[in-house]
Amino acid sequence: MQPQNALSPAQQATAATAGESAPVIPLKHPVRNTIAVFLVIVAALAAMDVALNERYHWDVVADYLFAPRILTGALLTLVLTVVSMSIGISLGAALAIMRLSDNPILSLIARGYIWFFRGTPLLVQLIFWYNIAALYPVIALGLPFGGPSIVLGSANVLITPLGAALLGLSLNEAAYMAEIIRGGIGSVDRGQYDASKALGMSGSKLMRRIILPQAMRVVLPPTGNQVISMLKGTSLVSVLAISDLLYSAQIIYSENYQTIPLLIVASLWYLLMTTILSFFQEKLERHYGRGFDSVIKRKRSRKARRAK
Amino acid sequence: MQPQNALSPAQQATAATAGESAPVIPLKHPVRNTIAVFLVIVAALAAMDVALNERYHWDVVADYLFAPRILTGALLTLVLTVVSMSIGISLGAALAIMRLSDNPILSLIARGYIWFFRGTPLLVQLIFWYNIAALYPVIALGLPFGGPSIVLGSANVLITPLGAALLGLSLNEAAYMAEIIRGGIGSVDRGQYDASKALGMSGSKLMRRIILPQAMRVVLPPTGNQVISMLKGTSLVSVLAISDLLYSAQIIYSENYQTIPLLIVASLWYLLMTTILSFFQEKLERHYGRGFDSVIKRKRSRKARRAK
Amino acid sequence: GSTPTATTSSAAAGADGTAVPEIALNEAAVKLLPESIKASKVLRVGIPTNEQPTQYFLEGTQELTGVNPDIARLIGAALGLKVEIQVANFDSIIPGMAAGRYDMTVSSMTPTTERMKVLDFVDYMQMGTAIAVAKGNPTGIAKYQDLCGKKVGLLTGSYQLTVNIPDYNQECVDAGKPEIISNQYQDTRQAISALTSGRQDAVLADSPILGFAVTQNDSIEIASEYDLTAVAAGVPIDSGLKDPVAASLAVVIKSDAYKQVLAKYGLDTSAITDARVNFAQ
Amino acid sequence: MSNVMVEAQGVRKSYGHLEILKGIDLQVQRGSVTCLIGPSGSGKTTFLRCINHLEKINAGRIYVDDSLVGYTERNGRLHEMKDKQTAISRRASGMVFQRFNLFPHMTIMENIIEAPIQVQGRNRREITAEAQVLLDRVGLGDRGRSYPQELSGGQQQRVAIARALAMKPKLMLFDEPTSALDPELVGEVLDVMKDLAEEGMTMVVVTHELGFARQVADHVVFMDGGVVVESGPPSEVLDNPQNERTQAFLSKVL
Amino acid sequence: MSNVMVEAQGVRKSYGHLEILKGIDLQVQRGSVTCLIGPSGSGKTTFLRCINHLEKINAGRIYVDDSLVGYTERNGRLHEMKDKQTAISRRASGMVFQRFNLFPHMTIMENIIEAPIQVQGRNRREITAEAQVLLDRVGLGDRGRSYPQELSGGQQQRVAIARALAMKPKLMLFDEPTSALDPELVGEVLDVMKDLAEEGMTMVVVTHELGFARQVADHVVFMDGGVVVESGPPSEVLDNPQNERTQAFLSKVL
Ligand SMILES: Nc1ncnc2c1ncn2[C@@H]1O[C@H](COP(=O)(O)OP(=O)(O)OP(=O)(O)O)[C@@H](O)[C@H]1O
Ligand SMILES: Nc1ncnc2c1ncn2[C@@H]1O[C@H](COP(=O)(O)OP(=O)(O)OP(=O)(O)O)[C@@H](O)[C@H]1O
Ligand SMILES: [Mg+2]
Ligand SMILES: [Mg+2]
Repeated sequence: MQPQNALSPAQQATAATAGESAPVIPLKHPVRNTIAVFLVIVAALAAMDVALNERYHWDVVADYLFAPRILTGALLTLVLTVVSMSIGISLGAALAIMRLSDNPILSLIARGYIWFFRGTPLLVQLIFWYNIAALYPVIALGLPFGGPSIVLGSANVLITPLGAALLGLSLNEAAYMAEIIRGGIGSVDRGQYDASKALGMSGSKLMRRIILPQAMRVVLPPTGNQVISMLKGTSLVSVLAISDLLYSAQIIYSENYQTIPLLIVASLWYLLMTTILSFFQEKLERHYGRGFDSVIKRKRSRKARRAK
Repeated sequence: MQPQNALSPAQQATAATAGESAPVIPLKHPVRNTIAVFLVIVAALAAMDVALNERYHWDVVADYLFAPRILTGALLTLVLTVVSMSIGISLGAALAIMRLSDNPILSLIARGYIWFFRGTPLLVQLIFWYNIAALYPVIALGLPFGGPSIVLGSANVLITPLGAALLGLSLNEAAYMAEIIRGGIGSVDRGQYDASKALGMSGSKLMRRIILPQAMRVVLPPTGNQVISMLKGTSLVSVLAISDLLYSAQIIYSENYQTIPLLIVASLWYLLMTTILSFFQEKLERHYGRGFDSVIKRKRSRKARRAK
Repeated sequence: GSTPTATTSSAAAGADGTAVPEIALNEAAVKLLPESIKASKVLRVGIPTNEQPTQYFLEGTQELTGVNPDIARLIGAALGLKVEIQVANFDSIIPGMAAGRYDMTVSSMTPTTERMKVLDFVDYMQMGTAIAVAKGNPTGIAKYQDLCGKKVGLLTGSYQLTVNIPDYNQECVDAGKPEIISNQYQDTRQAISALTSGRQDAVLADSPILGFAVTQNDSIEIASEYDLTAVAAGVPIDSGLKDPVAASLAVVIKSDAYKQVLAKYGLDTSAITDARVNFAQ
Repeated sequence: MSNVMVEAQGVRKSYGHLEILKGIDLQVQRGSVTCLIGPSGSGKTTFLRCINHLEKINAGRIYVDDSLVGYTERNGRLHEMKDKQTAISRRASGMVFQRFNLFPHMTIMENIIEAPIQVQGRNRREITAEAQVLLDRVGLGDRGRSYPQELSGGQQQRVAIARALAMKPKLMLFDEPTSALDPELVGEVLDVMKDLAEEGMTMVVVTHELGFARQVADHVVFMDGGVVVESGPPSEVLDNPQNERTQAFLSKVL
Repeated sequence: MSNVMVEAQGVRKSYGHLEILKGIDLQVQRGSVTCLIGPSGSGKTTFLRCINHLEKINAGRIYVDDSLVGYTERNGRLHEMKDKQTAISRRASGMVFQRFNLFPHMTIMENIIEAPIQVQGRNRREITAEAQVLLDRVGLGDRGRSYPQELSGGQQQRVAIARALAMKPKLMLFDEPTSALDPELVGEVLDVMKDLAEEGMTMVVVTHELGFARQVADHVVFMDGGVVVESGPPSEVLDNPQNERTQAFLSKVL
């Protein structure tokens, strides 16, 4: 054992302030801050330039910002995105679970689906669905090999452009979402399966209550990406002569040659939608991040504490 | 205490086989298997139909599969994808780390970048970069507010169509990759930071050696999605008069009206690229999944064991 | 060549809606119609959008107007059929014809042997080729022979790109000059904006389109206009529509209504006198 | 109903080429407390997981509450059970894991009431009240709204115990239930377990605390290298071990 | 160089509104072994994390090896340290976590040699040989190529100890280093720690095993509710506690 009565230099140095705490000076980051300030100035200058540069024709932008055709296009973009993403996410979750299933046939089917739909251009899929009548003029439900069947009607009548667009976008999206959700499920600790199984849970309940909520944390950021890509990707459906936001802008500038101002109009709407979406994404991330002490959450709480 | 000599019924029932193990009959899944077999049959029929249906014009497909224009387009698609993804991933990682940084200014800049580039259509970005000459005819490095500057040259000369395409694709991709990588970093357990800090690691070493390799597992599936989207998204650069794979096919069918066969040609190439890519993705996932006992890995080892 | 006065004509179209002048029913042609069309009394016509003045949406509506839709309406009237115009992207028109979505397309297609493997064609008017340059013609282009070694913007898949340019290049090489540097764009306006921003020296495209563009954009001008070639309506091979469409067009192009329609879009010089069937250019 | 709750016959389990359990035979009487002791890596956790069919065994049989675990027997052949059936049969037993495995996305209270509501379909209000009693019993009555990450190691362990008890199982499997507890809490948990034993609960406890085993166990099983080396009442195994390996192990104890 | 290795002065730490440490004063002599004991949730882990600056303290000061932890002092004011500097100062101490926190993506061997190579820039061959000796010492010489997930709890804990020792720190912080170990291994780890103490290593050990504390500690600190209730040599604190709370705590021990 060491003698207990030796006074350490630390003790001597701080004898005066011992017991109460000295004022703490937070760390300064001179280089980092200089760079940051520089970047902020550059951004401000760029914004000013954009606002003042007459080549952007802000008057034309203002004229068209709420033009009925633009609003209709924006609405269609929203509808296509919401419907296709909803179907895409549900189907994607099912595919992800199939792909991770024990049944090799189910897993193979999911793999095949993902391979095929990720592997072919969306344009091709859209044209295929729209023109499926060329291949199967009549859509019928029935037994194969000449068994009885119910004719549902002509494919050209059943599959409207909008229907083909929704079909194409949803089925394509499902393949991408399946990969994202698979990654999310894979990130959940094995112990969580053990614990819920030991409590008598199984199958879909285990997935829905324990695994998927934990996977959400990891699934959300790439899903946000997908939704935003979808918002903008809907313009591909112009191949089916459906005018989404961007395509409406294109039609207008093909008439009046005001390309840049109309692209700005479309961009402003996209930025608005992206902003709203990011807001909800952040809310969801916070919701599903509760209980996880990851860096993302720590930052927030540290800031919150600082704010007090 | 309970009496130790009571013979349980279980013991009685298996007295004959006790000590050695009875043959085990694996679980059968009649419904699941029936559905699976049905789906496989449907897929096989569809494949047969596609192969035999003369509307697909397989002869034309064969003619154009290795046409020089298609091959050039495929090569360009590959180059654009590889270069833009490489830049996008590196820049995205930097942005993700910035966004999670303690410095509020850095974090704000990253947020702003991600917001802006995810929020505007790629088409607009591409047109902007390509036509930057219309806005800023001369590119110069210099001080703002009329300070001295070095003229680098005419924007039209400096920014070739290919340059504009690469610039647009990379900067846009970085915003999406930043979100994916941020999600991945967030999925790493806090204990890992503690442990590596306690071992004296910090900053980039901690990120590079401990956090990012563990984030990779979660980052890979959505990144695979992004690469595949990029493969196909390059056709947007046709707006800059660059012919990637899909656009090359479009040019050819605008000459000979053989739309379907040429779309099949493009799809076959995309499928090939996607297949190769998925193969590497799976290899990487296995590599970065080592040591993690997630469902994904368990499946594999269970299968491996079964195969023995 | 012709200089369409598209601004006024488009305004006129706006005033008249999409109605076309009256034309008499052509009994002989009606007899040739396939049974399915006779029964439905509808002619579905696929037309792409976004190229003024050949086809474009009436300001603020989803009604398609322009010379192509109007010709389609004339053909329909002559055949006693209700014309249903379906707007579609070019990428889906040909597959759509194969799928039976459209019976016919009237979209300024130039018939070529290659294309006749897929569609039957009946000529309905002729269009020229024009060269647009920046205002003041800084590179001094007066005729297509001056394009050698210049940067020229073209529409993807256009007749100019696929037929003219290879020929011109041959002439350039024969004359010991460098080949044309051709750049293709998905629509003509993109080529025109490249011309405006100084990336191209000239744009080579259909004369109606460039003529219209000049009226909209005062930083470019037409340097030359020449080479009138026929454009044709397309119907699927074996659909049985080739003969009735040919028969009705033969009469339509002789009618007053035809001349009125062309005049409406400033295309008087585009009239033809012989509706040839499957005549490759 | 026999008076044997758990019966293992020649249980073998391998990971790849590595054989972890090399033929385990064991009987656990109803209402008794059996302690599994043995050196690290001897397969105690693995065996506990087999009892709950969290691991498929490679040979042998395990009976819990007179029914075969994970299989049904027809005509002398074993048929693998469906996941759903296995899940139902697991409800008879509760398990406390060495690493707790609390659900990080749920509060402490939600962790406890999740399975009773979802699996047993019980009334939320009723089970919440019961859960509060359980939490009070393990000294965490005021922490129901915290998330697992906000608790210390010992607090998490106690939540894990409460979570398993909320299912009112017939059999409890504990994997080192006191490893993260301080001596005071060990005493409390011990009291909880004694109560449970009096209520007729059967328990299998993996533990390193021999003092704990001595106090609470009816039966002590010493495992080493994947086999049961010695078993019997604590007075025999702990105080008068016959086997050399057991003697060596116990001699090291402080 | 004073003979005090760790010195804590009025250390306070809160999470949000919850104050966990309410003014801790403590001195740890060089080459001594200090055991922190106390009930679950009393702040032992939190205090250990503060010593290593894994948590920022809200008030007070901590000195390790005569230098202020996490701050530099200039003109009587405390300036926050840069991450890099903090990292360098942390190299003087090693830490074994309650939940081990092994790097799951690295093999056992890689776990151990990672920091010496990356942080101390040591030669890979040399440190691999040393790591093998360490692994042999904790009885895992043949598991160098396994991944942490493939080890039992006790095995993981021993790897965590080997990983911290490979950095040859002057001060070792142990958070319940024996909680997942069987009695035999506790003896072995104890031997390792005794060796370390003889080599002059200073150690702060949070533990629930009083037998362990009695054997190994020079100094025992009893914490409760975020304050140090009693401290002194084990003979005093453990066998002859003065404080009521300490007496109550110790009386519960089996
Ligand atoms: N997934 C796995 N793959 C390979 N080996 C494994 C795996 N899981 C466990 N093992 C090995 O099985 C052996 C027994 O492990 P188990 O966890 O049952 O030990 P234990 O008796 O509970 O030990 P402890 O007291 O340390 O918890 C150990 O040697 C361990 O390394
Ligand atoms: N991130 C956090 N947020 C809120 N409270 C926390 C957090 N981390 C710890 N606590 C609380 O701080 C208190 C002390 O925790 P600590 O882990 O230091 O206890 P301990 O003495 O190590 O206990 P044990 O012996 O059980 O490990 C506990 O009541 C715990 O609930
Ligand atoms: Mg264990
Ligand atoms: Mg603790």
